[in-house]
Amino acid sequence: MNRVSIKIVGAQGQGVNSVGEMCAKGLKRRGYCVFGDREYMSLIKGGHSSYQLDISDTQIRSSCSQADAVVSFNHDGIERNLRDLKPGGILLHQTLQWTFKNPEDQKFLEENDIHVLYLPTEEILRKLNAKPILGNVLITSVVWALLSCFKEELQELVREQFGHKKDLLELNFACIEEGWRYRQEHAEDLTIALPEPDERWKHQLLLTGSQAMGLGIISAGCRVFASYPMTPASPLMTYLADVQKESGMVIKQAEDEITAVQMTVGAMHAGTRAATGTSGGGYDLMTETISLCGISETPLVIVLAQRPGPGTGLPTWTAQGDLLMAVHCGHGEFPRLVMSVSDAEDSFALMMEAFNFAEEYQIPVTVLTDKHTAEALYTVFALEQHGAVRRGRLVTDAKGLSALKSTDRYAPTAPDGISARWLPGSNAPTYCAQGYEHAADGSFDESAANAVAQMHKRMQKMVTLKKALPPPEFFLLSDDGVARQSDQCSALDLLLVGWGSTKGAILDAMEEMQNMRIGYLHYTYLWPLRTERLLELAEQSQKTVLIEGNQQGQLGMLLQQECDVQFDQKILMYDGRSPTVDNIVAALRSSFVQ
Amino acid sequence: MNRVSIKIVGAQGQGVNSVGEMCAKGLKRRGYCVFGDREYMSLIKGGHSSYQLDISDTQIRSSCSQADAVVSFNHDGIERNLRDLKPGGILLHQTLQWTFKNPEDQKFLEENDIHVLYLPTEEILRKLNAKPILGNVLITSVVWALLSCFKEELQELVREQFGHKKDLLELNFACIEEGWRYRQEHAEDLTIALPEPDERWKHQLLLTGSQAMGLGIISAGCRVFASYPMTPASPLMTYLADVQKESGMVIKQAEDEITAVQMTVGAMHAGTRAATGTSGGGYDLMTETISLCGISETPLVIVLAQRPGPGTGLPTWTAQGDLLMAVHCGHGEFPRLVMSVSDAEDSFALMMEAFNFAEEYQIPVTVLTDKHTAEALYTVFALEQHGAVRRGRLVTDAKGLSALKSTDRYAPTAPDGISARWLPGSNAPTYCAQGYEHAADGSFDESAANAVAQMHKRMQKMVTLKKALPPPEFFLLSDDGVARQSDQCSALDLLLVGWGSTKGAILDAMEEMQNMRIGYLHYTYLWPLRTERLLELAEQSQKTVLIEGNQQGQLGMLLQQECDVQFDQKILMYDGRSPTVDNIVAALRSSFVQ
Amino acid sequence: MIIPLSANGPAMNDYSSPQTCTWCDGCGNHGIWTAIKRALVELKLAPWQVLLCFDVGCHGNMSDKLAGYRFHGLHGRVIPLAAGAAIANPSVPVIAIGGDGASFSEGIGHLVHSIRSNYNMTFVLHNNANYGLTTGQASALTWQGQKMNTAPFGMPEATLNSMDLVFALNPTFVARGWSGNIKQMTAILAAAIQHKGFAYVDMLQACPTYNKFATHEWLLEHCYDANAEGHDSSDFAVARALAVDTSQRVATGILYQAQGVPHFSERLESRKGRETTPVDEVKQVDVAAFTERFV
Amino acid sequence: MIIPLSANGPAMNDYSSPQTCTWCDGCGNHGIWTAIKRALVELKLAPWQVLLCFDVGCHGNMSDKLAGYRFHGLHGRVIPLAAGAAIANPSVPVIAIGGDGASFSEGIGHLVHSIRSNYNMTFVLHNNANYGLTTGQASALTWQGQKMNTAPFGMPEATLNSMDLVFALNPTFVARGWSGNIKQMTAILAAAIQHKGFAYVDMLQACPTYNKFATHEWLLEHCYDANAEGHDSSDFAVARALAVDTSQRVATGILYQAQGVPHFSERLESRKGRETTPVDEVKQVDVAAFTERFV
Ligand SMILES: Cc1ncc(C[n+]2csc(CCOP(=O)(O)OP(=O)(O)O)c2C)c(N)n1
Ligand SMILES: Cc1ncc(C[n+]2csc(CCOP(=O)(O)OP(=O)(O)O)c2C)c(N)n1
Ligand code: SF4
Ligand code: SF4
Ligand SMILES: [Mg+2]
Ligand SMILES: [Mg+2]
Repeated sequence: MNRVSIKIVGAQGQGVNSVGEMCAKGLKRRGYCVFGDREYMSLIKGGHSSYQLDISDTQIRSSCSQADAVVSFNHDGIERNLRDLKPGGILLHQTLQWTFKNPEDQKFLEENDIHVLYLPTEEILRKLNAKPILGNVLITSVVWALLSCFKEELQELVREQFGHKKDLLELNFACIEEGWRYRQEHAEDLTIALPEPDERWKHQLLLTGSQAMGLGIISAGCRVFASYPMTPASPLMTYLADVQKESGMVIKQAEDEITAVQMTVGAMHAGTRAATGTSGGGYDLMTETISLCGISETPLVIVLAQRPGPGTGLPTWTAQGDLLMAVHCGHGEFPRLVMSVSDAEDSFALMMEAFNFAEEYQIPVTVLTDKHTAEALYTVFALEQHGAVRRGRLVTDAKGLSALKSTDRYAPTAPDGISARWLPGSNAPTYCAQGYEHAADGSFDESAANAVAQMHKRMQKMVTLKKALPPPEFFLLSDDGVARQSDQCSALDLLLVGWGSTKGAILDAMEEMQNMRIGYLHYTYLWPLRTERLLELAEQSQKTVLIEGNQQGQLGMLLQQECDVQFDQKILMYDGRSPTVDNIVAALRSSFVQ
Repeated sequence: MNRVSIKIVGAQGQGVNSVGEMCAKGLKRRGYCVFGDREYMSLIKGGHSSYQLDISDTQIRSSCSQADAVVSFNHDGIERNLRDLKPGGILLHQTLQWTFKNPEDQKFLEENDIHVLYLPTEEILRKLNAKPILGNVLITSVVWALLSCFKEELQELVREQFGHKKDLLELNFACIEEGWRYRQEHAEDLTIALPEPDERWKHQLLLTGSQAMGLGIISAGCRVFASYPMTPASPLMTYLADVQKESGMVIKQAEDEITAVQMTVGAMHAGTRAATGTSGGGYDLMTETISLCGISETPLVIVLAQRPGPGTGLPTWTAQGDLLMAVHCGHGEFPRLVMSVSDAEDSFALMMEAFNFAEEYQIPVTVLTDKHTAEALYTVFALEQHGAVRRGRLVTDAKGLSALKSTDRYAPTAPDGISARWLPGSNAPTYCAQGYEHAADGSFDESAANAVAQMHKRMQKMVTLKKALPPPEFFLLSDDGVARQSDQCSALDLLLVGWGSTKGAILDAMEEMQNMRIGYLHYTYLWPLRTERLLELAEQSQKTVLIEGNQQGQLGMLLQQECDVQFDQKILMYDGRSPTVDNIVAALRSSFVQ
Repeated sequence: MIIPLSANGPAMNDYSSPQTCTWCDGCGNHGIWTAIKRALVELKLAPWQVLLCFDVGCHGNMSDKLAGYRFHGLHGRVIPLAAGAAIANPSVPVIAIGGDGASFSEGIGHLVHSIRSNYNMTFVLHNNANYGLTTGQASALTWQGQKMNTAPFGMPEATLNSMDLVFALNPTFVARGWSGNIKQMTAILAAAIQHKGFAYVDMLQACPTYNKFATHEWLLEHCYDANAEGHDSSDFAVARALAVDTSQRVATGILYQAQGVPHFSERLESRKGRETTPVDEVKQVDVAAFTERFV
Repeated sequence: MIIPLSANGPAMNDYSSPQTCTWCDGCGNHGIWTAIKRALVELKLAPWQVLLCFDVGCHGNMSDKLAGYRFHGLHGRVIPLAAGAAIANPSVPVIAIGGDGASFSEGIGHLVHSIRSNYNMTFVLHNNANYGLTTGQASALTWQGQKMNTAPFGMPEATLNSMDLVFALNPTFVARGWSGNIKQMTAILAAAIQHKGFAYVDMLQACPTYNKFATHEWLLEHCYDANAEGHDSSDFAVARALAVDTSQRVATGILYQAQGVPHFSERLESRKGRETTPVDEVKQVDVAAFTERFV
């Protein structure tokens, strides 16, 4: 694996993201697979933040915890992120006359052969008579030069952004020149060595999980999105709001989460596709409505973007701690689907499935994502919609409508538990979508026999759904890297099991562990939970390892409940940080050795 | 077992409850153990309702599904409840010239030798020039006479109620006479045969689970109760509101459930004992606050009175369907206690424990009850408070306060996870009760190391708590009936496992199954879940049976997750009805035979 | 609302249901129920052309006592539920029905924001000034000093002046009826359903079981038809004063109506110029046009 | 509030915290933060004598930037949290601090009901007319037509007139300050904390990062001290008119105060004649007196 990592750090608002995004775009266009990871604090300006780019000619899906270069906007970053550098790495900073107060730091520099470069940004900008914001291009230019990329590529990027403002463009070009000159004068023989670029990346997309999910929502034919701002779900709403004129969607910033989810239910009931998004705290407030949809059999799609809880927790960090909540929340017993995305690609593709399952089974669907997926920058092959719109037993044609009876709505006789659904405004017998226990037409019915019959009807949908769900995906390490494998495989040294955004680091880690028979079983559909494939694979594996981003090993708990699997090891991460390839490798190595 | 069952039925508002309560009180005072069960619909007047009294000289804890007498206020009840009668039973009704439209019903009467008595209530009242409401006393009098009780006992009851209103008292007495005369004239040789009364019941208390819980809350030193009306939690608030002058408690009918729980948290934080109560839908709305208390480490006590869901479900019926929700609701991972009452006695006694655990462990505590427990009428031995107030690491003395540092509040060094707590207004260093992840004094801390340290601190409380919790209670059937057993027992034919209000019917059922070695393991503390005793007992049992009032077997799911027990049979009830002794017996017999 | 006018509209019995009413004798819900059906019939709307959304409360027990597409949702949440439907399908008139407990306590935020959002829908408040279905607790609109369930000494909070609150939010339609006057309620409801925007209809409702203060008799005595007395419903200040002050008489009728204020969906830039409804538009969308900026 | 008067009260630095402020440069939270500390010092309240409750938002980042007992709860829920504490311990002054998003959207029901309940506490609204912490979305108090995060064409809902809403609820104390005038804010807060009942304090707060309309400069130009101009804060109607109309100038100061209205705890029959607080009363209670009626 030829991976290069550059970490740009500084105070929030200083330009960290802007430099990160510019470099990312340029590098992808050059022919690299780029993975970008943002870290920042729960405040608006001044908090420490970072933007790390991992760059490779082959596919990568996660960050490495050690960087080849750290680019720091402020002195704080120099101290904080010094130890993120690999031996021989480059520290590029802009703090005049910096010296390390801590002798340990100085020692670290020397022992690890770190190259320190001071870029006199202020001075250069003053000379050019340019505003501080231009510093971003200057820094990018130095990085670009260190990467031995072409100046023209950077100029092209800048032209795209500022081409319509001539003076600004010229100033930007001047900054690029200065950056180039700085490198020549101060670091001519320093380079951040990239592998050869690979054409195939050039035309791929570079986007965040939230943007990909937004596109998935648009692609799935969703026409209404109602939500209340909450990190890390907000970027999804912001994206959908930004493109609303093109998409024609109704974007409603509701006054609270209950409004958001109720509007979504109302819109779904009326017959459009609608969705809402939130994080854990807002999701709690939606759980009563989820339960309502269980009994009224109204399709519902909720995106739950996880962050570390409980309470307000760590709002701008990542976690996979809400799985059991999503599975068991909401009073009473009712069918539901809980599924999880894991990267930009499936953030796009799975939204269609979420709506399809919601409509086919007339159930609430929770789509889990997390801060890591929502805000990381992925290089993905052109988003292709493999699914098609499936709306299940929705009756819209005149013939079908004319054959309906009110009692078809909740007919408990449906063997798979799924009864006909039709929409207000359809010329057909009417019914009551009922939140109380009800007879087949939605009328009140408090009898014991009916309660049992309707419970069976509804819970039968879980049985049907479980059979219809794709099994967990299996990835196997071979000489060509990691690949999806649908047929059986032979004996394994290590079987990894996980879900959600840890997938990226797990797959990357597997590729670092050539010469081992490692497989990864990835759960996209989490409730109902299919266990056959796991049991088969576990049977053939020397050792099974559960990997999750939570403290309890929540998927493990569910699996134990459903099929009594025992894991030999659990790698559980709950410090709020995105999982990194090298940390997973280290944990797995220890596991293998044990 | 000498059990007599009388079922009073009619439209809501007709007087069913009034007759039921009067009979219950009189019979208890006579020397019987009385168990009363109310059924009614989710509307105010006119819906079909019933009040069944089961009466015995020995202890009973549940209803029987077949009655010795049905007393019907209206013709609807005659038809609906005819088949609840045992062979040879009495049907007392007040509908002029009633004939069964359904020939099957007529046949049922004859085949089962049912005695039909028509009481011309209207006519008698007209004669006495009495208002319709007096009919209640008239009917009670007939029942009383049929039970061969003393007229004076009834007169005494009536005097207690109307003694201060002389004319009314006289009219009541006249009704009693008429009732007596009716029985002499029309049913002289009919009796509902009661066993000999037993002195020991005379001075016991007759009260509902809600009233007992209210007393438990008062007894535990709770001073603030904030709640929003929701069946079947409302009777608890109504009771506490009714006695507020005597108790001096602050009773707040909040504007919604979130307000109720937040006020409770605020009051607990300030240092009093406070609680709230709700049902499933309202609880959903409280879950965000439960999660908050997980991280702020604020003690919290919520009573969750279950009814069948999902959605609005069957608001006036019973269920045990919210266990998994209570265990896993609320975003993020945090310590909590979920426990359940099962009858009036422990509805009283366990509230002290709920507050104690909440304060000792500084965690949210959910106390499960259900419609059955909340509204059933229990005969209980004088309520005795065995527990004492325990407030854990709460520091209130001047010396203790003066030794405190702000960083003691959330010190992650506490080996059991429990750190010192002290109250606003205490002369001591201050801290921030913090809903974000925090350092030891409640300041913000977004570092990875701190996130891990605080998660460990909090989750350690679950470990400590699990060890401190009493194990599940074991009841064993012996020749003297069912009794709690704390030491080991020998081999069993049947081990029953359950929780909550099904206990009553289970224990009663065991007493019907003499000559069998049956034990019942009753889980009061449901999360964290202790499994040692279960595993030991299951080992020694021929057969294990899970009994729950839900569809999934939720306790079973938790047990499977925690200890991989397999049940040979599951008796799962989810029709909304209170569990009855004979239904449990039948299910167990079938289980034993299988 | 786009209300299809057809010569032969439905009859009252097209709205009837096999279920019998379960309200108490003398309950004002009976009258409101009749008026709702009548208004729909008068507007020539067939049951399949409307959506009625119900909150949880005594009023919600109406949900199976009439025909029409219906949704009986959660306590306190009927307004956003109905608003979502109204946004999704502007060609189906949406009527939300809720109680005073639901609307001024549990769900007051929704009421406030729906008025400022001016969703195109009708909201009918069954205002019996108490929590009927949960057996007579005080609501925010219960009169001071009334002994209620859980408030044996009267509620300690002050009664909320609902009309002052509503008018503080710049409503576009405010009416008040009372459960004893079916004819007037019918007229109010017909106007409300035809209003473009959020129509707030306060129906003072007798609840003989738990409301011993604003009884049928009291309402009969105090309510008068302000429109009949010449009230100009286009004057905001006059309407507000009339609505707020109920110390002597209670003004009923259409108290305020603003014409020509765009409703929520009309204010959306994203929907400008679209002829279809969100319900019509569900189909797979090619995202190629959106992905260019990510290359 | 029972405010213990001691000759040697605390000094400003008793309220200081080792944590440094994290607000943006020029953020109005700095000024409000200073005024809060000053008001407490002026009232001679030591940090251990007060409870400050914080909502979630930029303002909530104050929770570790000063001393005092503090509770940083959930978004939108600070008012009932604080009210619960105020009820439980009437001898500790309780101050709730929340944003306009929290108070007029997520938690508007709590605000409405706390005014009618007249809890004995102070509520300080950090009114920056947007959702600061979630990066600049529109709140109900954002001006019409402003381009905000998720509202790139301005919000489709109408701006809510917060003061009209507050006055519709019969408040007992209403004041308005602005983040540039620390002296006036200090005086307002001191009066609010001393008020018996629910004190509503609207602090117009500059948010240079996201609020580009009601900027520090705009506020400086438009705000004036109404009390200095002789406004009589005991006149409800005058106060309301002054508070509601901000089209020309923005009146600040103590706009309205009703004296002698009993607060929530004083209205409770169950607490009449009790000298202790609920916090003092936690002990096991013998229920014998309660069980007689069940025999
Ligand atoms: C979340 C939730 N909380 C509480 C309830 C219980 N509940 C049902 S109806 C009702 C109040 C009814 O009052 P109102 O809205 O005025 O309707 P009314 O019965 O008077 O018509 C309440 C509190 C519920 N169903 N859901
Ligand atoms: C239940 C819930 N929903 C949403 C959020 C996300 N959130 C945090 S602060 C905030 C709004 C902040 O606006 P405001 O209350 O005006 O405070 P400001 O930051 O402007 O001071 C939101 C929506 C949350 N923390 N909890
Ligand atoms: S309780 Fe009141 S509102 Fe409910 S049905 Fe009876 S009279 Fe009507
Ligand atoms: S975003 Fe606004 S309110 Fe928040 S800290 Fe920055 S300036 Fe202050
Ligand atoms: Mg009502
Ligand atoms: Mg704000």
